[in-house]
Amino acid sequence: MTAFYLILAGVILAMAFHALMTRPNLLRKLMALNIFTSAVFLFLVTLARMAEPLDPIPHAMVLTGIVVTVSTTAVGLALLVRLYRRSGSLTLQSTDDD
Amino acid sequence: MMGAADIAGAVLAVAGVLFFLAGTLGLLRFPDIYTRIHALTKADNLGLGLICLGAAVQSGSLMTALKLLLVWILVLLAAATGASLIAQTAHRRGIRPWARQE
Amino acid sequence: MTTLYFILVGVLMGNIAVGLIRILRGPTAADRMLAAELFGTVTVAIILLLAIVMEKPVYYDVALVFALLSALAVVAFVTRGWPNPEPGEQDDGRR
Amino acid sequence: MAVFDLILGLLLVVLVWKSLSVSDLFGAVISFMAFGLLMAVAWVRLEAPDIALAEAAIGSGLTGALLFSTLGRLPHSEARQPVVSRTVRNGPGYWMTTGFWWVLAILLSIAFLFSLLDLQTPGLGGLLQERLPESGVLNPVTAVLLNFRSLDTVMEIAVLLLAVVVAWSMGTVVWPVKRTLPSPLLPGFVRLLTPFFLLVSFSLLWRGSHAPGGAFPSGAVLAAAGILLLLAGKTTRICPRFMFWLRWILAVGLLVFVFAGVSLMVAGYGFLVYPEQWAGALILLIEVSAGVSIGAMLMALYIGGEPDIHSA
Repeated sequence: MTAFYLILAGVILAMAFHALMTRPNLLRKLMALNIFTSAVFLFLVTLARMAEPLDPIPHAMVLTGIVVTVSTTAVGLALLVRLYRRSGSLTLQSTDDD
Repeated sequence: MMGAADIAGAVLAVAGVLFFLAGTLGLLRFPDIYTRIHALTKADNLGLGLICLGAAVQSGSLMTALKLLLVWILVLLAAATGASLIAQTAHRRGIRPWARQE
Repeated sequence: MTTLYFILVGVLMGNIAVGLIRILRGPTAADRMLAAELFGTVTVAIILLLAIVMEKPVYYDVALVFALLSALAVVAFVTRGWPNPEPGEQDDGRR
Repeated sequence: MAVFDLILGLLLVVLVWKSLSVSDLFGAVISFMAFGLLMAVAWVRLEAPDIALAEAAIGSGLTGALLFSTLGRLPHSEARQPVVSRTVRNGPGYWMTTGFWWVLAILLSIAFLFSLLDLQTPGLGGLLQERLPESGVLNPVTAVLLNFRSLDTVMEIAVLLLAVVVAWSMGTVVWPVKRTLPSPLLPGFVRLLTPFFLLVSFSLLWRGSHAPGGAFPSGAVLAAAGILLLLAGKTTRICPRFMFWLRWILAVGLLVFVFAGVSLMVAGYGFLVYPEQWAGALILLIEVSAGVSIGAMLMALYIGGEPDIHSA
């Protein structure tokens, strides 16, 4: 069962990484980043479950990680709204070709 | 091994899940937003209520039962108010209720 | 007994899977939000059933926090997230 | 049991796919929230109640509200756009690029999985159980967060505070403060609900010492209460006198934590190495101040800018 969750984490990780790299929309990038971190948390928690007895240290790490993720997301969203006010677009454009 | 409480809890849980099924069916098949809200609140209120009751019957501790009661009351409040808010806003935004066209 | 509960949890998961169709089809944002609300309640139910099966009353607290926070999602949607104006809402509300 | 895992996994993958590749941004956000809900089920399945609590409060609740509010601040035309615009999709090299990233993503996750193969940790769970009596609390996760690895937690609170500073440095709140309420029901509902939020928040904080809970879920529930009040028509404008106190509330968690660490150092122990007989009391003090601070900081992050000042 733990092997299944490890593979699941791997699949989600790959999907999120791909989306993070290829989606131009910044809101989507932020969601991809969130899902990416969730996949990493899934790795860690499954590892904790595999240990005998249950290892609570990854749990503490993940708890810290969740809070850091939400603060990153909030700052990212605030920046995104500012960017939209400034440029009228949700994508990052290179400054030289337009 | 199985006590009466366990059996009662299981029966209540099954009944609750049936309400969830009905709610999902309604959400899928009903024609407009207002009727879908109607279907959804059945799942929220009765389905979860029955499952909470089933869990409370099995827990055998008053504190846990009270906590489960609190869960149910909170979901009732949120579902009822949420349904009302969504319906009112939808109405104000001009989404017209479905009417049979003859 | 455990098997019965796992079947019930499986049925509830099936509910979520079917509810995804409503998210996909919409047509209005409110319909999608309704599906999300259903998911929230179903999740609470799943966690309650898992708590019974695993005999860990700790998870009732998780259900409690979920029940509290379900209000936040709906209110945030109605006051801030509802797209304005809704596309195609003027012609009719059906699909 | 295995069937349950399989369905959960499939649903998670479908939700990830939908939230990353549906053209309707609103539908994507809803799928993302549903993903958060199901992740909480996965945490319950993997016997991580602390994380399930945090995910319930932060992962689906606060992040969902944040995303909704961001969507609400963008015009609707932005919300329905193709994931990748047609010109890019038909342009040269699109499939090469996306294929390249796919290969890289799959390699990355395979590397991740293979790194586990020769990971020979027996797990620190046994050691932790042994040392738990010294920590002053009974919940192992709280013991790790606030005693054995408390430096990590100091840094985490510092990161949160830094995030608030960054958000405030971008100027004042950019959304219209006054909005028409959807219904007179809303303020009454929120008024009814606030005591419940406070009750659950305090109980989570208190339980943190012996059961799953603690400062983070507690702070998140507190922040949720604040956000609800905000959405129910309380303004983001505050009077300057309160601004002073607000800054202190935001900082008190970090200040108490650092102050405790430094005074322990002065007293001859290490930085944040608690003497055994005071450990419980110190952890409680730190946890209460951190909980209040975390609640205020998460709410400040939700507002997303420095509050407007109006002279009362």
